[in-house]
Amino acid sequence: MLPILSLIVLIPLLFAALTLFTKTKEQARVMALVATVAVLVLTLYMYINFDSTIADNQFEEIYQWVPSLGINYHLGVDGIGMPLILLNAIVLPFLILFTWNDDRKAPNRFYALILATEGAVIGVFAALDFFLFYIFWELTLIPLFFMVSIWGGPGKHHAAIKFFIYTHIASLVMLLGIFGLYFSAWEMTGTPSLDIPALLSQFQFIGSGVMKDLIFLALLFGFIVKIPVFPFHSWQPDAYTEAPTAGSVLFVMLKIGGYGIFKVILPLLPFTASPNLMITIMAALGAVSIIYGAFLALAQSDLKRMVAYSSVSHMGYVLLGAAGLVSLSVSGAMFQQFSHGLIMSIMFMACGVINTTAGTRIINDLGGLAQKMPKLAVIMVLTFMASLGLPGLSGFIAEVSVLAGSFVNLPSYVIIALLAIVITAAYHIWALQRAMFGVFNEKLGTIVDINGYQTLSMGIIAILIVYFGWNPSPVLDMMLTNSEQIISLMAVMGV
Amino acid sequence: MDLMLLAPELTLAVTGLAVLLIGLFLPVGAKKMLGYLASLGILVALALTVSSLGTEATMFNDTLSIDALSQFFKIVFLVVALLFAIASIKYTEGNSHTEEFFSLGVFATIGMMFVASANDIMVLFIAFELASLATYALAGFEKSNQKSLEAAMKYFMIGSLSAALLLFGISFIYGMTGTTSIPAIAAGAGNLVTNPIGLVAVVLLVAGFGFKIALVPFHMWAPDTYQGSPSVVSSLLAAGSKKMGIVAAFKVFIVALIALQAEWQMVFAILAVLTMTYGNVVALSQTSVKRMLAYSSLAQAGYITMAFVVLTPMALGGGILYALSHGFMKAGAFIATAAVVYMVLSENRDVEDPDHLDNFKGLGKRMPVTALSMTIFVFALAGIPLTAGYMSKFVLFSSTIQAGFVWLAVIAILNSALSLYYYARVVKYMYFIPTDAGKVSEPLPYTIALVIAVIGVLAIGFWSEPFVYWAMEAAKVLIPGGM
Amino acid sequence: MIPVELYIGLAAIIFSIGLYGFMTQRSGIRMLMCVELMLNSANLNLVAFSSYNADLTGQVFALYSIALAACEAAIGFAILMAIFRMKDTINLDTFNVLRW
Amino acid sequence: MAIGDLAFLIPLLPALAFVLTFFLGKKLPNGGAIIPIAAITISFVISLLITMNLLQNPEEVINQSYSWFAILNIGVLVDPLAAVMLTMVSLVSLLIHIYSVGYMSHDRSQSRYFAETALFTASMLGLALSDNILQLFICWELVGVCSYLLIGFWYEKPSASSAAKKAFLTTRVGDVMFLAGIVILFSDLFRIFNGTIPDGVYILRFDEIFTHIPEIAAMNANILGMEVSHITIITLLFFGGAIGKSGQFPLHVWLPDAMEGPTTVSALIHAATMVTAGVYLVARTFPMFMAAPSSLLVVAYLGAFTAIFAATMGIVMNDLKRVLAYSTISQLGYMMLGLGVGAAIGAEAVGISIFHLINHAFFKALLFLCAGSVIHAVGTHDMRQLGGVAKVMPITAVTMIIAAFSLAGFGIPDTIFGFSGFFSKDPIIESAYLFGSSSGMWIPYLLSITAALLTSLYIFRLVFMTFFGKPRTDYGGHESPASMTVPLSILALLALVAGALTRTTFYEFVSETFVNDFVQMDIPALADIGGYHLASHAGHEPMLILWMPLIVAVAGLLVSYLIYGLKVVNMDSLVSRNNPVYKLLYNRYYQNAIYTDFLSVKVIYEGFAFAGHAIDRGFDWTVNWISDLMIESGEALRQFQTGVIQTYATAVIAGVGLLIVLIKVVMEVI
Amino acid sequence: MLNDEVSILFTPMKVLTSVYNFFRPRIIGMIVAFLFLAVILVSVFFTSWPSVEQIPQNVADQSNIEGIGVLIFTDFVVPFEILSIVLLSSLMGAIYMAKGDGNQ
Repeated sequence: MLPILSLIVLIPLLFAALTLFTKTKEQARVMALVATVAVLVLTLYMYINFDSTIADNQFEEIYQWVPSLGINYHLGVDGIGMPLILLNAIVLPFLILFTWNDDRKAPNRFYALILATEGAVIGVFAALDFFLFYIFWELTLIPLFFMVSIWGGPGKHHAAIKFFIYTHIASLVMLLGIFGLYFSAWEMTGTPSLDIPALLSQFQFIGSGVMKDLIFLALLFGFIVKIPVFPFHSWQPDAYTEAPTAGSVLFVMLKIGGYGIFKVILPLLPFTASPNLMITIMAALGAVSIIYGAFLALAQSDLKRMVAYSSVSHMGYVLLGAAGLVSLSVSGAMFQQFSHGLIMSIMFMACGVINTTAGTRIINDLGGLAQKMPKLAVIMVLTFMASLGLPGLSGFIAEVSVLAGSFVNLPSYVIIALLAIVITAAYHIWALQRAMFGVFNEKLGTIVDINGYQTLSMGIIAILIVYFGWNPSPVLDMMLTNSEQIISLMAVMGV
Repeated sequence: MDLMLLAPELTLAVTGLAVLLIGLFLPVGAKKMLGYLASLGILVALALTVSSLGTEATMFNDTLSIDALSQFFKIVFLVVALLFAIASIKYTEGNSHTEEFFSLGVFATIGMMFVASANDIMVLFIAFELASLATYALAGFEKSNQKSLEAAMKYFMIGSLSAALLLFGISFIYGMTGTTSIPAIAAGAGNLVTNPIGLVAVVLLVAGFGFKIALVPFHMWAPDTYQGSPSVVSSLLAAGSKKMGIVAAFKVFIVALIALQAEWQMVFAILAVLTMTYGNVVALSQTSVKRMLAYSSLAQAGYITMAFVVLTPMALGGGILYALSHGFMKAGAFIATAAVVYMVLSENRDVEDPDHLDNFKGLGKRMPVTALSMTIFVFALAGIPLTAGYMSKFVLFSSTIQAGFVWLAVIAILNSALSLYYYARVVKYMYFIPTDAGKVSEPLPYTIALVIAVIGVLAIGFWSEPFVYWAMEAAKVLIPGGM
Repeated sequence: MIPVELYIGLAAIIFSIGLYGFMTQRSGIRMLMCVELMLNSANLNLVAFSSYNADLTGQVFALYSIALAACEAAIGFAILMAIFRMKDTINLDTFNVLRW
Repeated sequence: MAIGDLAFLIPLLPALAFVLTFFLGKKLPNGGAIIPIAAITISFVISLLITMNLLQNPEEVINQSYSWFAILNIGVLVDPLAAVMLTMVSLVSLLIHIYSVGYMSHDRSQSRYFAETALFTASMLGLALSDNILQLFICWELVGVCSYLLIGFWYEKPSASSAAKKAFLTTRVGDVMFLAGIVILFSDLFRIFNGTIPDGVYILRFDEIFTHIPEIAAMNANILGMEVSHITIITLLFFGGAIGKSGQFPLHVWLPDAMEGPTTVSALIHAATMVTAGVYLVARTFPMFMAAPSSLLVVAYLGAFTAIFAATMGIVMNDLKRVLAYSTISQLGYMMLGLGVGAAIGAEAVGISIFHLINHAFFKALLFLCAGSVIHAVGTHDMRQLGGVAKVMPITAVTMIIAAFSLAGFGIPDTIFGFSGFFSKDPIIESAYLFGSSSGMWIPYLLSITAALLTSLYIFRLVFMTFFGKPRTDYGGHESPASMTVPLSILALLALVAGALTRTTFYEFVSETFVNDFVQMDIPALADIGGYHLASHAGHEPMLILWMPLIVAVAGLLVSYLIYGLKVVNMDSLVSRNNPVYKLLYNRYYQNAIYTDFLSVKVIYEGFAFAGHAIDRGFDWTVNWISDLMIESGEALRQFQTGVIQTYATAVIAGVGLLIVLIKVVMEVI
Repeated sequence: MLNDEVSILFTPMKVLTSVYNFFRPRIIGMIVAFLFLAVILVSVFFTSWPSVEQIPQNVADQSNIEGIGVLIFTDFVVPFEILSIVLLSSLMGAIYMAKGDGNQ
């Protein structure tokens, strides 16, 4: 059997190293494209062979690594990770294409960092050993840190350091939680193990309720900072805004926080000492993020910053849906991650294009771009509609599943989230109207439409948004399988 | 008694003498070979030590014991010495005192190795002093440079004071137990527990070793000395001599004075927290890279000290592993700095602060290998996964949690996060702040040393099992019971 | 028989004098002398204990430490000479280029 | 293969046409108009055939459901209600498309226009044949976004793009309410099924919803101390959606502004594809409304109020299209009223309301297309600059006048003589009377009859000002081409005779909506749950009541003829900014100031958003403060490192001494 | 630094300052040394030191040189050997440091 997951994880990392040694832009981008396409092909192959009717981990690979600490090289993927791997595998080749004709300094490093991020992010989704999980988790930081620091906007240094340290602190707190889990299980079983499935199943047997809650909260904190949700989001607008376009897209691909929620937090949730409190925390943070992010997005004058805040708002759905504890809401939250990844990548690409052509991202300084950039306008309108949750586009499936599902258990939080929908529509439409429509602002100078590569990459992702808006089943089915399994756990505990 | 077990030390002694003697007859231009000779000797000693891994023996009426712990630390010292020696080949180029430099370095290493294998406080103390005395002169090697001289002076003065405190403390131990043999002290330590002098002795010893480990408030020489000394010497001090303090403290406290556990655990708890926090916080605002590394070295020492507080085999294993990792990381970082300093000075001899952060601007372009290695080292120091620093922190911090010292682990973790700021800043200067200066050729010896250190850092990070295993074995020597 | 405490007490006083000197003297040579004072007070301890424990180890130790003290002094004076050559003074508190 | 199996093609063909036109339209003549026209023609034919079939066997409704995802489905439901809707939408839309070929011939982005209108039609058709509430919502939203795109079709005009924004956001407020209703409905049904839904049961399909109405009605929620039934909440939220979409008070503000798009788009929006969606939604979920206490009353009151509220503004507008826009709002109010009086007449309400919807579609499309024809020819839509257009454009004038009579509701009671509008509006007013007499609530009736007077007044004001008298400015006009006048004539024919010919069949047909092999609703039983007392509906009204609508319509005609035709009254004194009533009306009750300037800009944007922004700065500041604090304390702490060796020694020795004391103390304490 | 003219005006101040500067380090040193001494002395006098009943007196040979010598070359030969290296290296270090900058 082909070690397909290892290949998917290691190919980008290997090619990242190779890309570093290329001399020209042409070589670097071809290298990156080859690697990402290889990952895409392998992922599709894996996807075809993936059994979406079972909730178990598939394509498992396990080798001993550090046996004296119970560390294994254990990879595997289930219905939670698979869609996210797919998301990365799909978007990355188009991201490379999107940047095909860009001129920037040190293209070899640029593409190497993109590939390294891809490998690390997919690694997080594939890791079934906490040690490995944490390694990939932290590994995502470094290329993004460089990405922001080297090619970022004017405030790049501040943003990069802030992002780096803020999320690093969260990761470390998460690590503390992992340690707690690790040792509690070690004490009970007598053998050290960092295996994720094993540890998750042993959590319930921990004797001390305080210990359980501490472990749970530490893990939760680590994840929600990465998502990010209110009030731990403040690294995110800076990082998203200052990052170069590709960096922002990579940030969007970084769905590891939400993944952790589904993969780790939810299986633990019913066994904590006070599950209802935990649910309340998650739901409240989710709901507040939704409306808070929406209001803040409304207040932004910078297009990219607005998109960044909208991301806070959208990711609130992930937490809210997870806390909803109905299979529809949980799978909706998972789908929100997937759909958000697609939508936001085009949003950021569009912001990038506008910034390079018009030289500004301040919404009020733009205007009438649609006349000069009809192709971009079409794609942007579609994406903005998807982002504001228009039916027929993938965002709606996620939102309606989360809202409908969560209302069963969390009516008041859902009402808060519903209030935000109008605001969400408002800032999207407002930005569209100011930036794209109306009279063309002559101060912007000559404006050219997006080139062929950009049209291709944005267009195909846009088509995927429409496709998944009408036919979510290819990825939603496996999410449903897994969320039903999670929910059945809850039912056992009567949560 | 198998004298072969002393072969590494003997090899080093012969090497040191050979370097000294041969150097007398060589013209300045040919003294370069001394460095190679010293490196070769250290390499042979390293090979001998590695080949004797796993043997256990005591020698010379139990004054020396060869066991997993001593072997492990000998390897640490030899590795650091090797890096030091290789890197110094370039540093001492054209210097007429090359032979003194290398033989002092080699002798200092012998001292450290004897500390590692000492089973008697007298041996330990004298070996300790050997390592100190040899390095005093090394620290002031650039004797026409005020900074180097000042570094040596401070190092020497505080070193003598600490030696006096140490000796004073040892005298009390001796007075209460009537022996200097470590196992015998452990057997007769009952007296110390019941009498107040026990605490005094403990604190005096902590002060004595704490000087080497650079624990707050016994650390104050360290930043000055690390900054002022030649960078290669700083690497030996920070990476080697600091570990010597740790292994000495392991032996004296955990083996000999385990009866006084309550007292020194508390002392170390206080000092660990103080040290890591002070080190990290002050490092934030440093502009001299060497000084920054010195403060970071303080912080790292604080982490390792946690092993004394937690005192489980796993924690000690973690501390021991950390010592090895830190050896690679810190030696590597100082050597990278040394390479930069060398480069800066070869461009302009009169630069006031050759290790200033500004000189790291655009290093990614100017000295790619050095910059990349430095990046790996600082990230390893910060505890980024797949590096030695992470693996060690993983074992050490997780064992802290395991033993229930959650507060300590939280402080350590927050510190670790804080440290990322100043480490990342170095990376920022190297890669993100452009400079118009062109690419320079990187001196080969530095590069070799850096590559070795990088390999070490990554090997511990990736292929951790043997290292973890040996660290755990070494820890079992300290606490035979096991977990 | 003189109680051992008196020896130790004496040693402690000598040691403290050494400490005081070390902390307050500006001249490097005086500081070195203070170090010697301290080392020797420790030696006094060792010898006293050696006698009272009827064990020669302490005296051996004291011998060795005297040798060490000599070595230390040698290095110390060498460093001070280098300092004097550079600054024409051995007042060590003027040596604070390295700080903060 | 039965024609019913092709039902899914009805929305799908125009959707396909959208894709084709969007990508290929530029390369085809007339912007590829032929594609959507062909597609809609086929849709129309299929709808018509299905309707014919259904007329034969009203019980055999067409229902095909396919699992979509999770426990949701996608499906087709063609029952009488849907069938008439489909036929009307496809027909009107087809005519408008044909008309547009001429109307849009000079626009360079006509391919985009035809693509978007095709999608618009497709969404509306999809909405009409949805078999579940979620799919209905999806199409509902698509309708919304198409209207957004079409209103902002000339996006380079700031007024157009801001009108589009306003339309989208205002309806979005309603949509959110609708969505909230769906969410609550879903969770109620989910609880009724206890979380385990059997295979093949799609809980948001209408039959499932209707089956569980009693259980939902039994659920109560405590809102501000009042026990409110879930069904009331859900239906009111649905109605909230309908308010937004159908331009009812208070969310009607977007509709007059929506005139910024091409006139054909206005016609589509006002007649066929958008605003009727709200009425259709209430009609579709009518059994739920029946079971919901007080929901229908809200519908009735709000409908009646909107009818008169909009009519008052219609009187003072000088813009040709704006008058028509207010007229639409007013007529939609009638339709809502028609549904609301279901509280008195039961399921028949659906029939009369939908009948008005259909007829309104015909004459309103006609009105707009005529207006478009005028605008196309003369290039202005300010009535004050027109006059005497009838001479230049006879066909347009005649058709427009037919439409005006239809709107005003001219016809003779108890005979088949009358315009379409008469046969549909009259029953609503009569039912309102019945409602008043059975429940004692007369306000809806009074409002509706007053509104009828105003309707006649403003529409004939428009006719007189535009088509008669002398030209007030120098416009050059000509009759429109055949592609435009032919649809006008067809619509005029429909406005003239459709009502009279179909009314009895129509009522019977539509009344089968809730009793067939898809759902079997017992409306009176539901009315019991809702607490309504149904009265029997037959012509027991007094003669005066039957004739009243005609009387007020004629009165309106006469008044406007006097004022605008004969000019016996000089309106200049009344029409001035000093007249407070005129000012109020002309400023549209200051709704713009309240909604746009105050609510959205002041409260939401400057209030909440910037408050949030300030809070966020606070978080950011905290994070930065912590890092600054660290660096500053580093700066402070490093001062200990004085560089003087004596200090260092002192630190060491003091450290030793203090540590001993400290540990001693701690040990003693412990 | 105050210049001369101005400093005359502040002579008392200057005296005070110099007095302070003279005493300040000494006072701190004094306090610290006394603290240290007190701690040690208290500990020493509260400790019951082990001691043999009678210090053995070798009547024949008052000197213990022989015993020490034996110890040095048996039990403590290792420190002795290390000490040789210490001497060598400190010699080297001292010579190096003390030598002038002849050839640097």
